[in-house]
Amino acid sequence: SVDSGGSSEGGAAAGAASPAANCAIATAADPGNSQPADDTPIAENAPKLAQKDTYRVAFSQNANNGAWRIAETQSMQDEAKRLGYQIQVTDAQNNQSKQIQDIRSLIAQKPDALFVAPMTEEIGTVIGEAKADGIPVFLIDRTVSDSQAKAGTDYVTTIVSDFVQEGKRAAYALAKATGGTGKVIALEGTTGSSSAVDRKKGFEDALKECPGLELVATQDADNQRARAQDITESLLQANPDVTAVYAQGDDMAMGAIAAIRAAGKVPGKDILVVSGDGSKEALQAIVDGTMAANVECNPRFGPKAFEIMKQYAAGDDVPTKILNEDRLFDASNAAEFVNQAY
Amino acid sequence: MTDVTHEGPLLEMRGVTKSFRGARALDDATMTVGRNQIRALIGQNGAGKSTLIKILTGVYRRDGGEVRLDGNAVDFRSTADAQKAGVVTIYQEVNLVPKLSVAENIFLGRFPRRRGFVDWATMRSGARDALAKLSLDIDVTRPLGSYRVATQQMTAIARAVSLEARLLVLDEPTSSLAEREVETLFGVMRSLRDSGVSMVFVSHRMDELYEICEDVTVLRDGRTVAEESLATLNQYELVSKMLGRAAEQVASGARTSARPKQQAEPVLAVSGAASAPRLRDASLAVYAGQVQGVAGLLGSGRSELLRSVFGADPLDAGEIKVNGRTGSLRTPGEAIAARVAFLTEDRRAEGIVPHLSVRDNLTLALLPKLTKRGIVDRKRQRQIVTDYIARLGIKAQADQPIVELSGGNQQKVLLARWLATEPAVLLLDEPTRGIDVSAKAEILALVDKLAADGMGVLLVSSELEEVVSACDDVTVLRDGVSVARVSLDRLSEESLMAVMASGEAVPPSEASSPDVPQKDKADD
Amino acid sequence: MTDLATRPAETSVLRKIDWPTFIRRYGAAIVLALLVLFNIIFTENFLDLRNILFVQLRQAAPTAIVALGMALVIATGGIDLSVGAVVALSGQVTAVFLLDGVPPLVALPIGILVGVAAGLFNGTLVSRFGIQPMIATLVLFTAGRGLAQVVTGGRIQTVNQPIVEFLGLGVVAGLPISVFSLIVVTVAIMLVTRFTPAGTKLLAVGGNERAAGLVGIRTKRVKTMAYVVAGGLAGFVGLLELGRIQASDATNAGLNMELDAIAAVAVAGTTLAGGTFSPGRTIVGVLMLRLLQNTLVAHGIPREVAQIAQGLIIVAAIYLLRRSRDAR
Amino acid sequence: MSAATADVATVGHRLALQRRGTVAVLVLVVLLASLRYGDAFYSGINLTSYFDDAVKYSLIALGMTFVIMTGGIDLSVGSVILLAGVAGGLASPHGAVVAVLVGVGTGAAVGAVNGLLIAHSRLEPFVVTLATLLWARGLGLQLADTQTVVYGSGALTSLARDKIFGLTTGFWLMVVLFVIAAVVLKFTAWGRTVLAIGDSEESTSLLGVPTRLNKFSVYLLSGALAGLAGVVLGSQTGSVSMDTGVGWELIAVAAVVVGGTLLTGGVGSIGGTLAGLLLLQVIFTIINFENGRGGIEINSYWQNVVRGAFLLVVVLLQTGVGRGRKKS
Ligand SMILES: Nc1ncnc2c1ncn2[C@@H]1O[C@H](COP(=O)(O)OP(=O)(O)OP(=O)(O)O)[C@@H](O)[C@H]1O
Ligand SMILES: Nc1ncnc2c1ncn2[C@@H]1O[C@H](COP(=O)(O)OP(=O)(O)OP(=O)(O)O)[C@@H](O)[C@H]1O
Ligand SMILES: [Mg+2]
Ligand SMILES: [Mg+2]
Repeated sequence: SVDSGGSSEGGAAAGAASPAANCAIATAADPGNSQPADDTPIAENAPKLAQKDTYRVAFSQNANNGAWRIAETQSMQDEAKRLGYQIQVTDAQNNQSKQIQDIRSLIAQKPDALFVAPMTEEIGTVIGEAKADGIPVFLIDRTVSDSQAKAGTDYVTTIVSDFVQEGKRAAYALAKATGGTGKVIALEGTTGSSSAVDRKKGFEDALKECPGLELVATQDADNQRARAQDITESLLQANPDVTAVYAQGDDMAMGAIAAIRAAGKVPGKDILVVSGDGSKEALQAIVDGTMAANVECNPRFGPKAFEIMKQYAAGDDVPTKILNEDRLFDASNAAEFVNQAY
Repeated sequence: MTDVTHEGPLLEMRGVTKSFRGARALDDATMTVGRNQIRALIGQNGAGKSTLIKILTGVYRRDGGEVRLDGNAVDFRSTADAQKAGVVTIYQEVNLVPKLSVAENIFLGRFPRRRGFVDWATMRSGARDALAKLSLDIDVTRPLGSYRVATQQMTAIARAVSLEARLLVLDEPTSSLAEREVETLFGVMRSLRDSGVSMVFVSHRMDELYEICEDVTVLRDGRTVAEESLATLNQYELVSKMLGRAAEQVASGARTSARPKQQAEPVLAVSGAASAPRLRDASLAVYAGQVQGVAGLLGSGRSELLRSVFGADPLDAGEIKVNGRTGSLRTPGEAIAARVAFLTEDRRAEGIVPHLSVRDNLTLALLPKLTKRGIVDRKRQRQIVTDYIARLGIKAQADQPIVELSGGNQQKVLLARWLATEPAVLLLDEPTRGIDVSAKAEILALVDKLAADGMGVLLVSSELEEVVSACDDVTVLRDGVSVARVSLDRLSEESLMAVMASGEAVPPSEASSPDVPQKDKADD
Repeated sequence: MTDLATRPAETSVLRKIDWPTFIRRYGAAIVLALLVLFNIIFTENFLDLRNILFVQLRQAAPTAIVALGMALVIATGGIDLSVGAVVALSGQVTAVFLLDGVPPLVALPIGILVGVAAGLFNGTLVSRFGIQPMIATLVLFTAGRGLAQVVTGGRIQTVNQPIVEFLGLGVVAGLPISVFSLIVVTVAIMLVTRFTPAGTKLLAVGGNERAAGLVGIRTKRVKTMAYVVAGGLAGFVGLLELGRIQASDATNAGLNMELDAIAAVAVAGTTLAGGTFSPGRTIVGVLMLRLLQNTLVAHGIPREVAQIAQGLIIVAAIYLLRRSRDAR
Repeated sequence: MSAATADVATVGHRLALQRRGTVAVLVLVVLLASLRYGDAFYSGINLTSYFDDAVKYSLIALGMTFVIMTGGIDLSVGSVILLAGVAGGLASPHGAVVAVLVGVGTGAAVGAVNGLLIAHSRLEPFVVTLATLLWARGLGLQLADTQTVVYGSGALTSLARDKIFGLTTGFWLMVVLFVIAAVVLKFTAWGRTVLAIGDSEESTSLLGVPTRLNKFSVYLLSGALAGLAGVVLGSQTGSVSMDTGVGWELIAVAAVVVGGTLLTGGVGSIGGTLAGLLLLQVIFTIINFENGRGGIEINSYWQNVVRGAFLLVVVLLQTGVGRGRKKS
């Protein structure tokens, strides 16, 4: 959804890796966060929100397992509590149609505002139903497809990370860590989820600029630690010359590291691991030297989400798409952030 | 007389062979059924009667041989195929659908319809009509399974009769029927024959064959050894053909003399036993060395009496003493520990564990005794099994799944299962149901010997002849109440029948029986 | 009684090689052998002892242990959908206790006890209350994983303790601990079912419950025991899974393991109707399905295609078995 | 014979009571809920959402009812919803009718494969449909290229939102299909034969009733209904995501059993299935409302526990009813 054009802007190269022939991105700097397009419109036609001292809000979470989602839910709840708002949370348990039903039953209870972390991009129709009932909707961490619900009209705005960019940054980090040569295996998150699809796209596109890095296998590990471990074991056995692993999520990365160990190799030395999410465990792994780099995908949406809600209630301009700032962690800064990580 | 009209026979089966896993069940079997004829098909248990029938109707595929109906070669693929050609079969075990209503059972596969929908009213009245032909008047909307076995069997017959067959095959339809019902069935069979239907009739009761059949096909070890008119063959010759040896060798089931009580105290004493819903107040005593009979009409509660003695059904009231010790047996385990054994009447549903081997089936009740410090003594187990297979003449291998045995041999294995526990009291519920004449005689001889060796036997049988010839003393049950005792000196089929049917209880001591001929021999 | 001698020797002589029986016995083993052969030729380093023991067998062992329990339950004519959830629950509970500083000697047995309790619960519902096994075990299938998540708040709990490391990476007698456990469990089950009355009782109850009751077997107890053993084994596997990722993952531990186990029992030629039990073939079934999966992964087949292949192989396997049953 | 005879006599009665019990509990739960949550519980959007959500489960439960009545089971329905939903979605640009036909056709095709293997090759339903669960999902994922499939037909999506007498077309579709099914079961030879097969397949075929076609058609129907459910889901939500249908087969099985259909076949009720489903689904709505009260929040992990417990209570109540009868 966001162009990955503006690649090498800003930032100094860390210069740790030896420049490899044939790999344009091995020496390039981290491409950083993508910027929202300048012409992002302002939400004007969505249901209005009255200014009040306290609000009754609802949050439809799509699944509440795994550290990341739990941190996200927690952040929403904590922030609501801090502000003295009443918040109602539902958990769709990884089931799109349950989320649709959840949202409908939330709408039935007429909250002041509705936050939704969509399971997939295709739950837009029910967002339209909220509009019909005059409830402003704020999407977080994923968006919904344009054909079903219009930003600024059916819902106020969407606060997301740019997953394509995350994949791309991971590729840069990997190229840098490996010096631009080696064989790579990739572990993907839940089949069909936009994060998995987009990270894969960003990663593979960027990797094209580095023919020295050969992607020898890609497998769906479903964001599961044990599954990632089994798969990595099998892949390492069939491809003993693999030198790097890209895991889209930290849980899978931890599984991969365990598999590398079980195969009698040293993670961080024989095989480099790059991952995305920015969990405490992953940052600790960087500190310990078992992980090379990690592209953050910050789950703590609470403060930002409520801030934007308040702005919207106050009648301030709210753009229809707001991008999260994500950091890149590597050996240079992991120790500094590990205690703040979720 | 085999009536060979110029049109030729209705059915001809020639040179039929069939093997199950390399074991020959049929080997050059032949059967010819003429028109307007009732043909008996007989043979020992496992001779291949049911297999031959199932090959005729396509349940099994034959390995070789030919089947001609009306002179045309046929090869039915299923019962449905056979039915379309007018061949209707009542298979050996009651084969109906218990949870559906009686009416549906009769019309399954050919429901009367109105505008495409099942016409329940027509179906119900049709079912009532079909049953009325068999003098049966029951609620046809109730599930079939809620009726007793005999009624179910009659329903199966009603269904078959109403199918308007040209050839009706009845595989042991009478094994669970009482005499009156058998008579009704024979009446219907006769009128069917008069209206042009041919029939094949299988039964192990010789007198039934002579009563209803004209001709007979005798199978032995899967081969047809005779196809003759019954008129030219007396019962002695027939049994000899069936067995392949002189019939004298058939052991006589009747004991030779009165058996003395071996102890003054009964090994089993039941007083006032009641078990809802059928058993209300039953008392009797079984002495070591004697065979105590229980007689009664179907549904009089005989099986329930045995079951509650054995702890298989809960006892609501009454007292049971085994070897003088009171305390009811609450579970079969307790009963077995007290050396009581119980051979069930329903071999298939309560007896065999189909896919277990003969060995395991035979030693199932013996397991606790075979176990030393938690380990099963396999060597002793093998010995015991070999021993019983030889002693009872069971035609099977020890490691064969029991389901592959013919009914009679299964029954012997089950009997062996209980004998192996060396019981003090043996409860036998219809032990010879579906058993061929020679096996029946063997089993009765065995019972005689067991009693002589000191066992107390309690025998339930619907065949009065059997009761009369095997028992020392008979308790008569009616509506769950033990109404009379008939002791050896007054024991006869007639006297039993009279007591079973008469309305009032006869005081045990002065049961005035009309006449007391000493036990007449089996072949009357 | 005399004419046993006059019978044709129908059963003994005519049995040459009984192919149908052969296929039924060794069908899964044949497929397994073919897969092994394929891998030897086409997969690098397959024959490496380390790969065989520490990748292939180790990955299969937990499912195999669960499948043995499942086979016991299936032998009684039941089914246990809850084993996967029980794996998760046992791992969670143990992890929480360990993290609370409870000594491993206490915490690990508690994990197994959780499984035993779950089995007792299932067994009681099935045998005392007469609830149909699928529904009875569906209760814990649903609630068990939920409870596991409640225990740890849905978070993955990393447990960095030597005992957990040992459960995951430990080597006993040159074997990964899970493989070693599988061998111990298999031998134990084989011994018990062969030499004690338990095996016959189990098959009798599964083959004809009423008949079993009438020969004095306490059928309810036998059935309950089957669920208890299955639960206990699942509890134990919960510990292995905890060790494997050095962490407890309520959401994913043991996920779909019940289906893997049932599929393995089925391709081993066991009928789900009850009355048959074969520990050896069950393990072969697990190995076969697992190796199939690993082969597909190792050769870069995407998961969705792999699923198609798995489904088709299972159908093919049971089709062959069926044919062999019919052919007799 | 005695035990079996007694069983048959009471089993029909018990299940009839169970059915009434299910309806009674449903009514009770709804009454209590409306007392507690007031008008919002009855609000259009809540009812719409409740019934709309129930439609897809009810369709697979309906097919499942017939399958279970024959003594079988269809574990593949969840995957078929995905596959058919995807197929329907891909076809949706060609119009609503095409989408429905393609979806139902796809489901029916998968059902036919199940039916052939089960009825014709006589393989065990549990295993066959377990295998289909795998390959049909794989095929669905493959067909969709693992991406959510969007329903392009506006006609279909707006049809799904249209209301008749205040309730959506989905609701009416459900009602109509259940009424038809009830009539079919009671008043067609096909329906009666389904029950006969479930009671005793061997007997039924020995009575000269061809059973294969009937059995085949039951799986065909189940597949077709699951296919329809896939398209309904797609048009209700505008898309079919890749998580669709995971574990739904067990929701359907639970609904069927709670509705008074015996898993062993032979006895069944169409209305009971609907009541059972609505009962098991109402718990979701209640949990969501309960969270809205702001009191003790039912943590999402507890939801599965509550659902499992709810299933347990319902089933135990039913066996309690059954036992009470038996004693008298
Ligand atoms: N399905 C089967 N599998 C293996 N063997 C079988 C099977 N059916 C029958 N047999 C064997 O075939 C032989 C003939 O059996 P069949 O049932 O035809 O005997 P039968 O004459 O009807 O005996 P009965 O009087 O006891 O009914 C027996 O040895 C039996 O063990
Ligand atoms: N009138 C009846 N209506 C329904 N079922 C009956 C009836 N009579 C008997 N039965 C059933 O038949 C079976 C046998 O009955 P019971 O044990 O009381 O009598 P029995 O004298 O042993 O008869 P049988 O010779 O049929 O075994 C029981 O299971 C009983 O439920
Ligand atoms: Mg026979
Ligand atoms: Mg009886």
